[in-house]
Amino acid sequence: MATGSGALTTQLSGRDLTLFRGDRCLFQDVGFALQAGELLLFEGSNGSGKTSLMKAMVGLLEFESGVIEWNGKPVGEQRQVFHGSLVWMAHRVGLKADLTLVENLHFESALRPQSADDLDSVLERLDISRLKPLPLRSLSAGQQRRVALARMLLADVPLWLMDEPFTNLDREGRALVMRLVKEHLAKGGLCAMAAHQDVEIDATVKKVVL
Amino acid sequence: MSAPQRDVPGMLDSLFAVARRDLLLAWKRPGDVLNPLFFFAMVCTLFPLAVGPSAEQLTFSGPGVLWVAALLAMLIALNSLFLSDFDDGSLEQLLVSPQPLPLLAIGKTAAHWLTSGLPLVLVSPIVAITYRMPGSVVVVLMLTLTLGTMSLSLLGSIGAALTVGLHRGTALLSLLILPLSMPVLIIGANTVSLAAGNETYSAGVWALAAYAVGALSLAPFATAAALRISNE
Amino acid sequence: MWKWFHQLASPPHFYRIAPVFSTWLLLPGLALIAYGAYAGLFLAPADYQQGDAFRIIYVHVPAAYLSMMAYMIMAVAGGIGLIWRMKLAHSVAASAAPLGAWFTFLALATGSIWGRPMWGTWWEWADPRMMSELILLFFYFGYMALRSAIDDTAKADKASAVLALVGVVNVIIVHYSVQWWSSLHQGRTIMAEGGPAMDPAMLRPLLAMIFGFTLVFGSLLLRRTRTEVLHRERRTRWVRDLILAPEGNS
Amino acid sequence: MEGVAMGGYAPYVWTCFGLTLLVLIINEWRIRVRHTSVYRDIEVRIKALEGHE
Repeated sequence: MATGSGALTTQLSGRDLTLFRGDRCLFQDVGFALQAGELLLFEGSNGSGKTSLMKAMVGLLEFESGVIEWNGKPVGEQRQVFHGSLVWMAHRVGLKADLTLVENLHFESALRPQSADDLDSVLERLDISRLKPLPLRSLSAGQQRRVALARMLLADVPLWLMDEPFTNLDREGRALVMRLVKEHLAKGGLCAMAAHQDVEIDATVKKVVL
Repeated sequence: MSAPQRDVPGMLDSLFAVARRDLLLAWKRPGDVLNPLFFFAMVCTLFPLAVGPSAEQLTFSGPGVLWVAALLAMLIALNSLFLSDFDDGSLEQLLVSPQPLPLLAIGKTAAHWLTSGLPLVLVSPIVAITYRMPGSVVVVLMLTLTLGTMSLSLLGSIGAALTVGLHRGTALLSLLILPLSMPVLIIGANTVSLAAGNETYSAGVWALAAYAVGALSLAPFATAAALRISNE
Repeated sequence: MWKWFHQLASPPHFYRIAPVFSTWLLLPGLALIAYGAYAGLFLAPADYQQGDAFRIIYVHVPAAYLSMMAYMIMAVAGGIGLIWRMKLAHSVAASAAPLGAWFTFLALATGSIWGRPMWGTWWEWADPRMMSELILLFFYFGYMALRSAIDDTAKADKASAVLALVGVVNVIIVHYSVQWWSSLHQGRTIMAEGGPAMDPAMLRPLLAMIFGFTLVFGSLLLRRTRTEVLHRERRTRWVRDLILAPEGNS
Repeated sequence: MEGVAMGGYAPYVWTCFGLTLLVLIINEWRIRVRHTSVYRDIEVRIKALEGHE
């Protein structure tokens, strides 16, 4: 039970979540509670509704019933606050193929609170700084994923929502994602992730099996 | 988080950022801007070929032809308004951003108007002169087209948002938008006709301006709602 | 009151009582239409200008009236469904559209037939009412096309509700802009303005027709909605029970 | 008979009334047909899935 929702503890919880797609019930009465520094894993086979659950969490889909709470308050009542506290790394990277990496990230900076991290150092960490002048369409799928990771690092938000973050990444890339998530959690961030493979991380992990 | 959370960037900043990004994209793909213009010029060429080149007929039908051609060209340009954002997932990113969606929709629509409506307004005098339109009427034509294409962009953004991601999108978009755009066409074309007949036309211009203001204050909300629905 | 409303809106309950309400609307509606048609055709005096051709008014005006009312119902129901997430409202909106389109078509057809002896042409472009009616028909087509293009019912409901609400604002603007336009081109109208000045012997059948048509429309709408509800709830428990144990427990 | 002739406008007036009747009948008929077909579809599906009869 997540009690004592003091103003300082960041927390995300969901209760009695039920979701339909068309006539089909994807899941029923799912619940979870996530505190600062914890990783939430949604597990399940393909088509079990992991992606849909995450989309509904950020408000892209509507739950049939149930409520998502951010810091003890339903997200429906504080949409802007909630959206200002998260980045959503979707299956599609959501960046413009015609624009360069820098142009893309520069645009993103007008949408969300930005961290103090310097763009160059972030690109350096992700090992994509040499790709700076290229339009995104000339990058490989794995490199585009890394640009999406750069968007996450540049945003100053506590909640990371990642849908299958390991797709298109090699072993090294996967290790990088895990390292970044761990650092984020250590700083008091939260992360919810849908993954169909095992995730090995040295942090508190909560699992929801769909 | 250990450090206090930074503020969300200002709403207007995000509006301008969206507009700037779309203009940049248009700059990198000039074909998307030019195609509707060529279409406009071609439709205007078809009419004299079909109804005959006599000067009398051209001055008489000029305002109507130019307006219908402009309407159709706007319609062609509309299809791409949200399509690429929908396909590459950046629409989703806009939907989950902390910025008010109607404002982002205004930003996108403004960029769309600058790359489709404004070029039409700028090209229209050239076509109008070939239709033997006197200079004073050309000014009225450009004025009405400016106000009218703004309204069409705003109305069109609703239709584009409703049909984005549908398979039969293009034909459906015309079916939805043409009835909506009829008042603009009626007022716009007839105002130019009145001006060509040396009659008072100011009422039409005011009506178009009022329509544009009304569209600007209502359409973004409808567009935002439609985008959320279409992206489900 | 609120509770009663909610109960009415529950699909099984609506499914059960809709036929009852429908019959109670249909019978008086048909009676009014029978009286209105008879009185309009044979009892009302001929118009001093249009002669007996004016009798077309007794079907044209109710059809035109219903074409607009159906649109309003569609938009209001869509709005209710959008704001209060009421599923029944979306079923009503979905059912009102084709009915409205039929009555719009009827208004156009009767208007055009009426125009033939009056104007000497089947279609008079400069008549503002006919133009508005035609654009209304296009609206209906767009609405139904959007609905059928979206596979997911819930999504189709919401998208078409937005369209209907946008359309309502625009239908009004269309009306005024068409009126302005036809005044530029010396538009002619077949219907004289100023209803109350009509001879009571002419007016009474007209009111009976309008009222009767409205009742019949209500009856049709109720039953169409009922079928729509059944279709949408086809996978629910109550529909299963209803179909496996028919007629027995009524 | 004089009333039926409609002072020479009979074709127009009677066509309009006939058309109206037709539209009402078509709508009534379509509603019945659709209800029957929806009902039967559901019946077929449920019986096929649950193995009644």
